[in-house]
Amino acid sequence: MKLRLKHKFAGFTLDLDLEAGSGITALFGRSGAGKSTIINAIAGLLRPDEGYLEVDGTVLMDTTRGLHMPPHKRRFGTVFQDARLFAHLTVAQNLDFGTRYAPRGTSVPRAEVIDLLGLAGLLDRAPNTLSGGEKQRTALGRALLSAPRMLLMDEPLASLDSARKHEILPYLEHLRDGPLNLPILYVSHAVDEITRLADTLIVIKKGHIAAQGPLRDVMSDPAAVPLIGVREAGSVIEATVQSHDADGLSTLRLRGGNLVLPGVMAAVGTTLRLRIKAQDVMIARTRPEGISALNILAARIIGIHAGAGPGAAVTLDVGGEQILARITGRAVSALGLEVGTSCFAVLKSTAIAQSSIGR
Amino acid sequence: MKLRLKHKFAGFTLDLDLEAGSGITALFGRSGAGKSTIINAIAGLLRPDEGYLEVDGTVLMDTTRGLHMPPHKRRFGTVFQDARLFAHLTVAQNLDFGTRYAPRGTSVPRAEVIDLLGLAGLLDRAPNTLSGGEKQRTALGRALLSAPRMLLMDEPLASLDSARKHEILPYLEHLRDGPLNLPILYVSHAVDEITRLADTLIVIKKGHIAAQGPLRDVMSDPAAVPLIGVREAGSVIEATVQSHDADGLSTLRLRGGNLVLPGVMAAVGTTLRLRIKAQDVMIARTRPEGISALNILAARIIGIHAGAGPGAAVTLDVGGEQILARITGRAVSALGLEVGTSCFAVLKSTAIAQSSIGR
Amino acid sequence: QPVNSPPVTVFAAASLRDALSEIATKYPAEVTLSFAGSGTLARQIDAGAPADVVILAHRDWSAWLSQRGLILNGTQTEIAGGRLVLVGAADAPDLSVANADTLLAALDGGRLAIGQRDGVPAGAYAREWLTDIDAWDTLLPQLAETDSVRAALALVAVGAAPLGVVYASDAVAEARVRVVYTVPDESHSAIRYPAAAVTEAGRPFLTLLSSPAAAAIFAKYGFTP
Amino acid sequence: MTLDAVAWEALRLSLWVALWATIIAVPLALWVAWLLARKEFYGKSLLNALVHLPLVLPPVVTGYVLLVIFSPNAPVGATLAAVGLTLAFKWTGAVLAAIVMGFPLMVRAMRLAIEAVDPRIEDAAATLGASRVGVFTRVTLPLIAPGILAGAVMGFAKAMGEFGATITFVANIPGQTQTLPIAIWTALQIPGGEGKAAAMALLSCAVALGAVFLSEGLARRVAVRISGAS
Amino acid sequence: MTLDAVAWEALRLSLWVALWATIIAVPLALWVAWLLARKEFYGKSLLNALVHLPLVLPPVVTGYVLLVIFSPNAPVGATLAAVGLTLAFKWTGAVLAAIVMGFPLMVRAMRLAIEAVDPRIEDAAATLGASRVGVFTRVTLPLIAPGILAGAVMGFAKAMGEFGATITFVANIPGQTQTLPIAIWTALQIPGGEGKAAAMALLSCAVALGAVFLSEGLARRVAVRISGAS
Ligand SMILES: Nc1ncnc2c1ncn2[C@@H]1O[C@H](COP(=O)(O)OP(=O)(O)OP(=O)(O)O)[C@@H](O)[C@H]1O
Ligand SMILES: Nc1ncnc2c1ncn2[C@@H]1O[C@H](COP(=O)(O)OP(=O)(O)OP(=O)(O)O)[C@@H](O)[C@H]1O
Ligand code: MOO
Ligand SMILES: [Mg+2]
Ligand SMILES: [Mg+2]
Repeated sequence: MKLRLKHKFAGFTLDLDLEAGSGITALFGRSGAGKSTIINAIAGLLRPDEGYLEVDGTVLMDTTRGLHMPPHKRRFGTVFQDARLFAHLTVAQNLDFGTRYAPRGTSVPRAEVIDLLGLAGLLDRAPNTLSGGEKQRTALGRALLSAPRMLLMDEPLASLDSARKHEILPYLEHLRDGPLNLPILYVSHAVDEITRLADTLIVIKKGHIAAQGPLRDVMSDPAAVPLIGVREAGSVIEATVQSHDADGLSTLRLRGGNLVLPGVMAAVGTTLRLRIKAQDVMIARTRPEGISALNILAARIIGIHAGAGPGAAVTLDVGGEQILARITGRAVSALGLEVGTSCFAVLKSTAIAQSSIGR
Repeated sequence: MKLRLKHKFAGFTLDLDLEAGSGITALFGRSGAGKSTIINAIAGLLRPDEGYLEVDGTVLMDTTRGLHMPPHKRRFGTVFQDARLFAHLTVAQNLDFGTRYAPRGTSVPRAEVIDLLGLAGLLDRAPNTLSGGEKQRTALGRALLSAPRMLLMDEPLASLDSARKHEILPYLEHLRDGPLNLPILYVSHAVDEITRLADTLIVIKKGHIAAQGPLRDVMSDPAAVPLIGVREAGSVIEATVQSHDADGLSTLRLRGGNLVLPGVMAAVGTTLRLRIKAQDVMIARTRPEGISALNILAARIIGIHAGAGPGAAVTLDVGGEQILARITGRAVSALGLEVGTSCFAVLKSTAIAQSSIGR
Repeated sequence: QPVNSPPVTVFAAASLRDALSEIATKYPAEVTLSFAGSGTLARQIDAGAPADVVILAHRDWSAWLSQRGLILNGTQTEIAGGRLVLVGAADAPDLSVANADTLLAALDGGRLAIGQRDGVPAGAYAREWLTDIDAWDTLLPQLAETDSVRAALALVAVGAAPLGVVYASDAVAEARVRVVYTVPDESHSAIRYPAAAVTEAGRPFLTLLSSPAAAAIFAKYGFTP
Repeated sequence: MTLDAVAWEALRLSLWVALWATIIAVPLALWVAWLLARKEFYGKSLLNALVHLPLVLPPVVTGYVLLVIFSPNAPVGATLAAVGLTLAFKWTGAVLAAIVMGFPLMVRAMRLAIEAVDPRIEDAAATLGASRVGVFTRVTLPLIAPGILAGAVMGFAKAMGEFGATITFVANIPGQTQTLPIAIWTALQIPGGEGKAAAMALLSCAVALGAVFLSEGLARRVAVRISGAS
Repeated sequence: MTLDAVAWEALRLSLWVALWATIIAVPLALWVAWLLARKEFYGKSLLNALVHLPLVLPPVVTGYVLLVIFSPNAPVGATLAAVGLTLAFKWTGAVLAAIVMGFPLMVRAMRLAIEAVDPRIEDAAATLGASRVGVFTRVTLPLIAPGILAGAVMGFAKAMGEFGATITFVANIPGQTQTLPIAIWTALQIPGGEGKAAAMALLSCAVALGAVFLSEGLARRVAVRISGAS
């Protein structure tokens, strides 16, 4: 997908040029940054002052040529920030609204979606009687069942509890990776959702692009830390499932060693993506003994990036993978850390959230 | 506040009895648990089948006596899950809507609220042109400026970025603690918001109360871990600011020792509430040396609670404070931990989120 | 000329408008004219309308009024009369003889426009005439009845109906129609405009209406004495 | 106070005319209402004003204008007659008069309903694959159903009551154009006809009230579905 | 085609009557519309039907009914006359006739607008401290302003055009009750009066169109504020 947009509202200007591969692209940015406006332009609901959109080599919009493919032809199933359910239809009818427009052959298993979203008991209900989260789930189901060519999701999980979120996220991954191979554009404030899902990360700031690129590159760029939020920054690494152990833990192999994590739901041999928050990584000069952390990896410091505050972002090389650690400046001096220092990265087994493990 | 409610919707029954002190009471529960219904009943917008509500000794609702004080007399400023702005008014007019009903003398500083919520540039705008987060902020401001007797907030920060959230949360604390002494009922899925703010925590499950009590009690109850979510569980402890150091770190004293944290915005001598997530605590048999974690506290194990999965919740006594640690079962046996074992709790300085520090 | 001439309000049948307006100028005091259909006028008088004089287009309604004692006894008088004519389009030929056959032929499948047979006076007269010449039953399916004689005239004028039965006074001013046959007076009850005073104040105007000056004006607008 | 054959015949005709007028006018009015509510075009204000005209003009004038336009001698009337559609002196003309007179009422009701639909809901339907027609029939139309119903009832009621334009345009031909209002008026033109007129007026009321009740019932069902039993 | 003093006088009177009818009927219609849209009460269907009656009955019948009720000879009319309010054969009666005839149109428009307001927005206002009256005047009323405007325009237009009920109830007295439609009808009663009638009809149209344009302009300003410039 290639998108070029220029649009002016009184007091706000959107001007950007973005490129997203297949898979899941995350749009990240503060409130009012322009995320929903971008979604609307891509869906075909907003005619920008200037714009160009190309998907899979087909040009869908090109204001210079007056080209504007109408939304229904684009079939970019959209989950809006507000649910926008059809008030005159039941939940079931809302869910089925788009199915008749789905191209022959492509079908999303209805029962599975209903089950996943916990909508089974609500099928006959009027949207007006639903709770906030129920509305959002119905809207999500409706978009999924329309078998869209691409999914545009504007904070689709914002009003869901984390348990439900963690049921839905793997399903989105499945849509991306499964037979549907569905590209997804995903707006979220929640960094753990993004890092779990996204292949490409685009950070929007006041209508412009502040950073964009493959998730791993953007996330492990110390310069991006302030954009993403100090507490959410971290690195994304790849690991292969090596074994599932009797005590419920799984062992994963990464380039620099092994990681032991609470049971990972993936077959042995699968390669997973792990997000390791910088603040979950400790650095030790000597290998700590008698500590509950099961993951201690030999590392070498390849960068120290002192921030504005009392913290420092330390980039570690762990057998070729980069891992970001956020520690205090006081610890940096106390331990005498500098570029080139050999050390150990200490990670708690439980510190790597299930939600940040993506396939 | 004393509330007793019974209400039936087709397929959903609310039946609960709850009590909340002054300060901030959090309602926590999965989507569809009944949180918004409770808020509506308290605000006076829903007449329950059976109900009794008493605030500060005044009975506002008692269905047995046919008593139902109308919403405008209750003046429980409500921030709804959907913003519900007045479409015919500008943002400024929306903000000022309730001011004329505010009792003489009570006033919330308008400029301060506008600034806090980042609404200064939007005052002349029509609500329809606002972004999702801007709408929510306006709704929040509107409720604050009506100088309510109590604030009811239904996921007020769900569509805000975390930077904005971290600006607003201290303000809510200020409302609670400052001259207004405003009681707040706060619905949220975000455990870090809740633990930061709440004095009382009420967990709702399918229309019933699953747990209720002072935040610290509910949070450090290992039995509540599955209700709150494994990854969010943790303990809440009190600590006093002892010094602010030159390198930007602050030292806090707690009963079992000192904690070093990135700069805390509170005067020396202030007592703060810290939330320590169970998964951020490591346990070591011997005091680790040469490690970046600055906080190593002597502890004694007073409980080990093996969960269903590979994890275990270990309750530590740190100089009289209870701290919950979540480690793997493998580590428990590797380290030979059992009740009574002396050990060390290891906490990273950066692991205690600013957002989980409350006054 | 009446010595004592108070201002009067006259409720009158609509077809008299131009004639009455001119006569009113001869009255030394103010005259307020209110025009409507005869039935409406009669009911308004019954309801206490502020009329001093009432002039109707049909005897039935004036009888209805006097029966109810709504008009001053002995003031009833017929101030003018009219003639019934058959009109056709401007280029229509004269009809020398009028009977069921000639009328049907002239209509050529079209309709005969008349005022509503019971309610509109002109329609009632037309019905009497057609009954008299034994054409009523034959023509019944081909009638177009209207709410006023003016509407009947309009139907002929715009060509919706080939023929219509109207007053001679109506035909005078409409250029798009011509009189193709004049109905003999004796074939229907006399066309009279009954007038009466409703209040004492109405008497002087009633006197004016019966004057020769008024008669001349009525004649000018196509009415008969 | 008895109802004779004339009255029943007039009632039958009135119902027939009102039914047809409603059936024909609803889609037309809907289209115009949609244009006025959603589109910007040259002459929009004029169209809007035109729609309101029959409200402002005395009905007799409207009837006269119709007569002039649709008389068999006039170009429009002649053309229609050539394709077999005669309006003059036919119940079809009564239908036309009822449509014209009821149009402003219908358009207004529908337009208000359309303006109350949030276009963002329609946008959502489009992203799910619904074409413009699909969005209209599956989303807009059901959402404005109460407004359409309201407009239809207004149109039906007006058609049941229309007098001035009808009698001027198509005269008073029993069985063809003598609708109930015309029959009532006729009865009132005869001294002593009040009883008969009253009986027919009551009949007219009864029918209209039936229609109003029916429509309210329908509207309630639609509304319950939309707003939910709260 | 010239306009004489009679025409201007009729126009003045029509404007006067329509203005008063609109001013009086708007709050009444709003109240009835609100009752019908928001309240459940015994006799609601009846009220609803009653409001529709003037639409269904031939205007002459409505006028006749008014005459029977408000004539100086009838109890109601006599009582009103005693307190100094005479309706029959006065411009005040023309106002009443215009109100009655326009009522169904006004109520419908306003009712549709009220039904489109989301009660949850009103709830929000109540939690901010606004009493029922406060909620109505500060939230409901501005939100339904376009509907009120639409209703007012319909009522005004109808009042400008009302003929049958008016001439029956208050007769055709120049300067008192001869409104523009009645003057037009009177002109049409005499052969050759078409020109004068047409001139007056155009005048009537011009005024009505002016009102429609004005109201559209107002409505647009209100609507822009509500839906935002998107
Ligand atoms: N019609 C409009 N007129 C003026 N400004 C507008 C309009 N629509 C959007 N904006 C402004 O454009 C900016 C971007 O809006 P957008 O909805 O894209 O934000 P967002 O990134 O989705 O924010 P959020 O996370 O709060 O939903 C906002 O500041 C908004 O106020
Ligand atoms: N009018 C109604 N009719 C039937 N069921 C209803 C009605 N209103 C609410 N419910 C049901 O009651 C339950 C509680 O709703 P409520 O809105 O209180 O949930 P909630 O806890 O606020 O959820 P969320 O976090 O998703 O907003 C839901 O299952 C909802 O579907
Ligand atoms: O416009 Mo009328 O006066 O109801 O036929
Ligand atoms: Mg947005
Ligand atoms: Mg809720």
